[in-house]
Amino acid sequence: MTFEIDYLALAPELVVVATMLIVFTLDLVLPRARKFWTATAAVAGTAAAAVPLVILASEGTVRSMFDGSYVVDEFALVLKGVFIVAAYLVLLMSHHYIESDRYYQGEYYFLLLASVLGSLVMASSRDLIILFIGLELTTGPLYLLAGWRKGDVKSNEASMKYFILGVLSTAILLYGMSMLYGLTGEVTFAGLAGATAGRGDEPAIVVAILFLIVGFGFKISAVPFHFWAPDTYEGAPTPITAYLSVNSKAAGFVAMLLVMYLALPDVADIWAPALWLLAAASMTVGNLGALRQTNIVRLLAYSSIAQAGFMLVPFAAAAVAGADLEEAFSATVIYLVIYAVMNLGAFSVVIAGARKTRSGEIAAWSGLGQIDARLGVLVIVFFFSLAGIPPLAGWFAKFAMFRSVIIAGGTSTVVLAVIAAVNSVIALYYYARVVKSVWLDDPIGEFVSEAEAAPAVSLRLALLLALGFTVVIGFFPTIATFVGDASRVIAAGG
Amino acid sequence: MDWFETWGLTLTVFIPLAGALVLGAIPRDNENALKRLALVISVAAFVASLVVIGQFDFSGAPYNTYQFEVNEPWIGAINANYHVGIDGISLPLLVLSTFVMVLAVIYSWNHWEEPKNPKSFLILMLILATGLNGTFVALDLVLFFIFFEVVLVPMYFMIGIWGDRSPRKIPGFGKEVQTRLYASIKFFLFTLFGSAFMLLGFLALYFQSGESGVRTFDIVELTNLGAAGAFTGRFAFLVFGAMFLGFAVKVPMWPFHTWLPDAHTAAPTVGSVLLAAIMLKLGSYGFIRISLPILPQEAANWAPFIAILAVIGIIYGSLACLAQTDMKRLIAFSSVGHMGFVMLGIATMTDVGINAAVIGMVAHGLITGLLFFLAGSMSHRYHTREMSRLGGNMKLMPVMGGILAFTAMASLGLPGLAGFWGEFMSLVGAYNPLAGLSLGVFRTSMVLGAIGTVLTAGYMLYLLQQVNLGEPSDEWQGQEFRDVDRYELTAWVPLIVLIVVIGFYPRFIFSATTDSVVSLVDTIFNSDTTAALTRVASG
Amino acid sequence: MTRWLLATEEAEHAVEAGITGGFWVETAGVMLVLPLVAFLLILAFGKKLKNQGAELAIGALAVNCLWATVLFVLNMTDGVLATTTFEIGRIGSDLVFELGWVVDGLSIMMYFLVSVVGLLVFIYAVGYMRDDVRVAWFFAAFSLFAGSMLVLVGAPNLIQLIIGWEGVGLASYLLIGFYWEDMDNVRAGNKAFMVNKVADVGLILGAIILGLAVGTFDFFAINAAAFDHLESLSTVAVVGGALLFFGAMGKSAQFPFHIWLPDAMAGPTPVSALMHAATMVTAGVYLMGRMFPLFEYLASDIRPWLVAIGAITLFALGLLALVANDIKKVLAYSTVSQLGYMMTAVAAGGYTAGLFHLFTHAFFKALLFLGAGSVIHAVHSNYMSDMGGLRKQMPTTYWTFVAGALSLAGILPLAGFWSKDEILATLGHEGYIAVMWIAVAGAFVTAFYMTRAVALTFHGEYKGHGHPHESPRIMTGPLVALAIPSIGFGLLNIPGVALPGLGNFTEWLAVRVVPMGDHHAESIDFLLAGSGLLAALAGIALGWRIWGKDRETQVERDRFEIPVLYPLLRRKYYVDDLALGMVGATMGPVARLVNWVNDYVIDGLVNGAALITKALGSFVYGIVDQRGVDGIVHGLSAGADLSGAAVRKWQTGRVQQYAASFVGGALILIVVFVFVT
Amino acid sequence: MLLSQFLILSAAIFALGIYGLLVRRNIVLILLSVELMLNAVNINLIAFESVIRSSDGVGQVFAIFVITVAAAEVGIGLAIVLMIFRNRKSANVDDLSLLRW
Amino acid sequence: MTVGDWVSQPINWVFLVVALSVVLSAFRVVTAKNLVHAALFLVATLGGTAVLFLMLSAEFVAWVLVLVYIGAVIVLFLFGIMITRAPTGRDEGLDAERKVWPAILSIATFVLLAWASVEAFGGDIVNELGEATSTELLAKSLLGRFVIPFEVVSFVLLAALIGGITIARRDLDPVEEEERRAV
Repeated sequence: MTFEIDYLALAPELVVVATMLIVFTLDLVLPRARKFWTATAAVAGTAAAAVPLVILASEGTVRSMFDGSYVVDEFALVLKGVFIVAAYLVLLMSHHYIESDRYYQGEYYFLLLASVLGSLVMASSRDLIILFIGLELTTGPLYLLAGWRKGDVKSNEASMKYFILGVLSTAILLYGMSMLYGLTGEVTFAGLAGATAGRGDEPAIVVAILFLIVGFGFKISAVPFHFWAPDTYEGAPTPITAYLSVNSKAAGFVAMLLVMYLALPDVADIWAPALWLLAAASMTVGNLGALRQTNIVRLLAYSSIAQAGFMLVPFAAAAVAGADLEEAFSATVIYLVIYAVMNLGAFSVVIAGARKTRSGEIAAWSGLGQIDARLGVLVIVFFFSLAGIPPLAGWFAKFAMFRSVIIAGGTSTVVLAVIAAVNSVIALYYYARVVKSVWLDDPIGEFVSEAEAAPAVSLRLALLLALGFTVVIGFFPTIATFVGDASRVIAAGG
Repeated sequence: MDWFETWGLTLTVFIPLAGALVLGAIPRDNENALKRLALVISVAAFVASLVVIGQFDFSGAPYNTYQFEVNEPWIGAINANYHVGIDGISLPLLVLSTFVMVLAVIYSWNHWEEPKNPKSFLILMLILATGLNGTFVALDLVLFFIFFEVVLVPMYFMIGIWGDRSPRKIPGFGKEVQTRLYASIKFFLFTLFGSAFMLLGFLALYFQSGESGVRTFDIVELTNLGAAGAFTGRFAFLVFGAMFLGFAVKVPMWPFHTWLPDAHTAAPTVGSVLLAAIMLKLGSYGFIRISLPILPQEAANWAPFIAILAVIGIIYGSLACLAQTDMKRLIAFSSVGHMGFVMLGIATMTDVGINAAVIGMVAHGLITGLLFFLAGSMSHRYHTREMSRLGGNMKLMPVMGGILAFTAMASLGLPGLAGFWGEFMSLVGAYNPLAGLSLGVFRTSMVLGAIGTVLTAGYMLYLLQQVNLGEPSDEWQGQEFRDVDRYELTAWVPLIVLIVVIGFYPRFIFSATTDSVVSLVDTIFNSDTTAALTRVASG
Repeated sequence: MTRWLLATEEAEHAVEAGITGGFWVETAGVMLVLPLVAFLLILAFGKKLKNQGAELAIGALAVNCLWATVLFVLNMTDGVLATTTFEIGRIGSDLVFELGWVVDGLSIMMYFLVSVVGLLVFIYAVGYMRDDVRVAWFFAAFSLFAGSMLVLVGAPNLIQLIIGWEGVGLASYLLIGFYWEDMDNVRAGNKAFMVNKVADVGLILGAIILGLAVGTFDFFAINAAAFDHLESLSTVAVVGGALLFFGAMGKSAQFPFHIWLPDAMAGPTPVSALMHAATMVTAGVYLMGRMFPLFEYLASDIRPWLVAIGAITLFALGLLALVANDIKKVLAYSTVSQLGYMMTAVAAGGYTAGLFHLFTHAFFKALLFLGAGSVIHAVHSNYMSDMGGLRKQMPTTYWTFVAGALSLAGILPLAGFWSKDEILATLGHEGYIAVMWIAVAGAFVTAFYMTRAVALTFHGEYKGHGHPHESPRIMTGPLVALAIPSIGFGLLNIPGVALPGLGNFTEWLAVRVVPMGDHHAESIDFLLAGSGLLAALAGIALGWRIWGKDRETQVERDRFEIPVLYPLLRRKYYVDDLALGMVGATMGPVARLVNWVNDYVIDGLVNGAALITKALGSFVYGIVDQRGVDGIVHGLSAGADLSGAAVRKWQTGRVQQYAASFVGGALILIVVFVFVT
Repeated sequence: MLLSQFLILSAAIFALGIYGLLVRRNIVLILLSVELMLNAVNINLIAFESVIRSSDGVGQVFAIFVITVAAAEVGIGLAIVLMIFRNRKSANVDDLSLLRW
Repeated sequence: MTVGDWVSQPINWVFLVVALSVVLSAFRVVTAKNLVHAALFLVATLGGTAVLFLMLSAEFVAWVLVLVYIGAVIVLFLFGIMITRAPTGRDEGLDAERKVWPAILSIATFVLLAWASVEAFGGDIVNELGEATSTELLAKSLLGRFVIPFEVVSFVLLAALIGGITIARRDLDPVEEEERRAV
């Protein structure tokens, strides 16, 4: 049979590819002094990739290729949008960061874009193989990027840990996939959905599914597969940490949701409780772990573990309660979107603050607010948003999460809801601790002078965008809900 | 001006927020401009609320109807609307809030705790104002929740930045912590803990409301459903419990009160004034506006429990007061007792009781607010709040001493002053609670509550004796103390006047509240005073 | 008899029409407001005025006197009965709060009393307080005192009564603690306030119960309900009545609430005069009179108890006056015991008797206090051991004081005799024979200690320092003015005798909406009257025998001892175990036990209670609150912290341990799901 | 031939891979272990394919992809090893535990 | 299919031999005390696997395995080992001291997986040496249905390549760079 390729549907990916090649060639031709053009190109390219997205979104038809193994529906578009925007912010963050130290800019952006490409592909994949390849492309470059600060042993260690656990998880994931294939003879989600129906009692199926969950659990750094996260986050270059905590986490989520929701809907009684446990464990462990952290990046690492837990909650709850998964779906996506924005904001603040304090230690940030009020306010906005304090975007994420849980109903979900509630209080404690040292404590160390610590234009832009999103969504969550609703349109393909 | 019908409340709520933004644009060092502008803004909000009174239709309030209602779609997906409106119950509280805010601005004119920075302080105050006003007019659970939460952040910073910098040994904690830091985070966590569960409760209601039509967060619709008995059984129990946590922490009811003394003691004067005068009311208001109407049957089940907690609060708070050495802390604990009376009134679920609660809230707002003003000004002059070191204040600052004495009398519920009605009427309510509620519990609580008034008198006299009377201790000898200055006077006199007016003419409040309350009680608990009054007293 | 029926008709008509009696009645409310206005004005401008605001206070009361007298006369000629109220708030349609004023026999009597006595005391005070501290404040508080009392007696309903009631309490607190630089005075003030507050609990609860039972707090309504035995009321009448009486005990210093009264002497003497005569202490009796129908028709079962308390008060506490050296204390205890008389009477059913005694007592007690004040003013000491032989230096004071003393002792034909006789008669008629004889004994005691007081103060040689001389006119004037009613007012209510065309006190007092249905003698019971008089004379004779004759210094003579009795008396507060104590002399152990009880229980009532509460307070706060409730919170947070530490421990940084828990986690998951679920 | 015999074999190799991954200290050796695990996966896929015989040889295609990715990962891994070695003069994982709680 | 039948098929004996060698060499891979040996044992394992593939009529994959792995990857490994100057002789320090838990874990894994597989596919028969899957078919599906992953995986390799180089190369200090420019 023949497969015709729908180039418009692939346009975003193609744009990114093109950008990669441009960046790469630029890097070859440009002298070191001019290398920053590569950054500009990367940023521009990413922005450009958004255009076809908008076009596709505007016509809103579901495009399906290769008998449904590659689908561009609203869900895919929304997620691609998230990936693109997040990537855009990360690039903005990276710009100055990478430039200031003599890293390999061209390669850096090339790899970053490769990872983005992977996530884009994955969002459309309706087939285990494409999913797997996409996932690999998403994470592969990151192993290297995590170690980008070559001279810094911490960075090396970060990448090494990430890599080893990464490949381990990949192996397990693959084993699970192979089992699935063997059991069903199918790799497309549609096919799997049909073939797995009602086979929830076979041990092999259980093993396969749980192996998949383990694989994804690593990507979203869910407890107990989270150990790499704090170390890697701390060691990796901060923009990469941001990228890890947002894009690759989101990618993991997308993969997991796709597989569970499209490929294994009828065996939910296996994966639902597993997700339930993962969610509860991640929230609790993540938050408790964050309580005592003294390094702000590390704190954010743990917080992102906890946040992953929160994100899992709706899906787990709904599935456990056997309720309509659509609500959960949109809730999770809403959470994902909001989380992406505010977390990136938080990391941008961390970068800016670190420039000012020359340290990632929370203690060193004491009294920052009194020296640089603007930065201080940003700290308040993003960290309280993460804590879910209205009227900052974060509240709606939590709100949507609780909402879908309650709607799911059932005892186990109520329990989960209570766990989540208690955790959100614990979370406030450590987020507030950062705000506290920034505003409530008196300055101890002296700060870098205004002039040289002034955040680069690109970073300012990133901060501005994140701030805008965080506040506006906070007041008019309809924007977020729109995304959530759009993401409900998800085609099984096939 | 019928445009005001639609815009009135929105203005009242958001003028301060807008003002805060404007203030942000003014340079930090231009203090006068900042203060003037802040004053103008708060006055504007106050005026707006006065106009609301002016156009408010006092002629009877049918059950569950609101005036100045605005209902615009807000978050379509979850069917949450920007629904604001006002009725006799919320009207006094709204005005109280805007009113006290003005006084607070006036007072802070020349009272800046360290580290000064008036700009941030005023901005926070204005944001706070928006949160407070908003909570009183919100008719949509989500909206209510937002405003309810928004209040936290400014107060957190007020306490945390301008709060008491002295270190304090916390029992159960290893090292000493700075009072303000400890208090602020404690306040924050407590309230958030409560409201997290409150939110769960709201969502559960939302979900359940889907059973009978479209899911909604609208308080009005939910109230109708509640009256129609849509929420009952274990569901109602859980939901009420969840919301109870949220509100009880805010009130605060025993045993969720422990954040209060710390917060009050640590907070800067204006902070504790706003905290006591308005913020505590959010909780009790929540009970009246949300818990009771939406879950009437369940409320009836919880009522005795609430009453018991309330009475414990009354006795407990008063006893705790007797043990205090810190003037401000004493006043803080007195709040626990007074709010106990409010909650007792609510628990009776009679129109008498609920009216008592509302007037009690207003009175407590005025009186305790004034007390905190005084405490602030004194520690401003004496640089201590230790009552053992104070004394003979009457000699050093006659006017301030006099005002303190007056306020103390008002606070101990002297008939003829505002404080009396809340206490007295909640006792009245407790004697004949809603038909079907355990008379035993409520009458016992009535007696205990009455005994509580004695204790209240006890610690208030103790306060006066310690602070006002006797000879000034030697350390103050020969020092010049500036008696009440004109900013303080402008801030306090209105309060004093109101306290007296309400004391002799409670109709000032009742004329607004009673219709709404009665219609509420009649419809939901289908009981009315005649029943309550003529029911054979011995039950 | 016919009179009150007429009154009742008038009443109904009055209540419907709202008002009768023309201008003076319609505007009677002025009396309630004026002093309060004066209070505010003096607070505001007092210091600037020539007499520190005294003129305002006096002016206000003078106007009141006008009104009160007119009303009094109107009431004598043809009963005036009206109520004027206006709403201050309502809950729904049923529960209405009103303020206003009542004009009927009882209230008019009180208006008159408060205004006249008040006025005289005020005038006197101008002299007494000259060149004292805070004069303006004194008169302000004084006006508040009188004003609150008027609000109280004018109250048409329990709410306003409570307002006035607490107002009086507040004013007394302010005035007792007038010299607040001295902590003892402050404590005295606190004590008075707290004791009253405790009693007020009774009043408030009683008010609530009765009010809710009837559906309104209106006196007329409640009494009417009592009159026609409204079912919902009759079920609670006893409880409500008891609670009200509990409240009355506080204000009227009935045993064991008397403890605040002697300390209340800490205030300036005029305060004591007012407090003991017209305002404050009479409030309790007034309340009993106001609610008389309740006790008459519904709550009569509890009467014996009330009478008993009254009896204890009148006799046992009267004895205390014997051992007091402070002249004001002597008078204070005599007041307590006289209040005992009144309570006993009202409780026993002697509406007229009790209130008539209140009426007369007000005058001569005020007179006595002012006289004492003038003496103290002269010798700068409260102690009789610093006085003596003053009758030459201060004749006016002396004679007026004697008049008051005789009247108090109940000597024919002074006012005191008639009112006390009426009480004895009532007691006899209502069948409280034992109590009646106690009352007679009380008369003896009264006469005895008054004689002692007079003798020690005015006879013998002067034992103090300096050269005392008569007080200025402004002080003696009121004395004279008060002497007249103290002597003459008995005539207003001679049993069976009616003033031509005016009737008598009984009838004036009976002008109420609801018939009082009390008994009062139509003729003098000469036996009883005689025995009372005899007891009094005996008291005087004995007293004179001991202190009167003018030989060596009286100091030694004051060593006069009655074996068992006096030692007990000297331990002032323990009077209430007097009777037991006498037995105790014969059977020691019992006595000691009882003494112990009194030592730690009765006295504990206030001082102890305060301490205990305080201790309790520090317990609740220190242990329960800070450790317990808060401790839990801290515990939780600490727990979270620890587990947080645990989580961190797990993060060893060794990648292979991570991998291990990675695989381990996976396996556990699988095992759980394959084999468990 | 039974399908399960291949599966058991692959399970064994997979398990051995895990063992190696957990015990080995030298990063290169850890990489070798990972290769074992991936190889196990391949055996699975091929074995299944030989039973399923899907229309377009999905199993084998999958296997090919796995092999490719494995190769790529080896490249990445070795690069990291080199980098670490350059900084630390050692390729032992135990020496790398700066980052912890 | 009983044990008897199974034994009676000669192919199974072949399998047994190959499988044992594979497992054994795999075991040595994770236990060998010598880095180079370990690498070589991996070669053995993979070779055995290739044979199995052939038995499973997957010729193409088998050859891919041989070429890619034995041809390239192993060489890569050996280079790695050499560059990191790891001792090529015996080295006791290669393993962690604690082997118990890893052993337990891996055995558990084995048992679990084996059990699950047998549960699922107990009786399924592999038709021995059926005609090999034609390379053409694979090519078609690789460039047809699976063209997207095929393209994407090339990026994985490219990224690995570029990134690998960047990470692994020794950074030049500015001076050297100047020289480099000059040249």
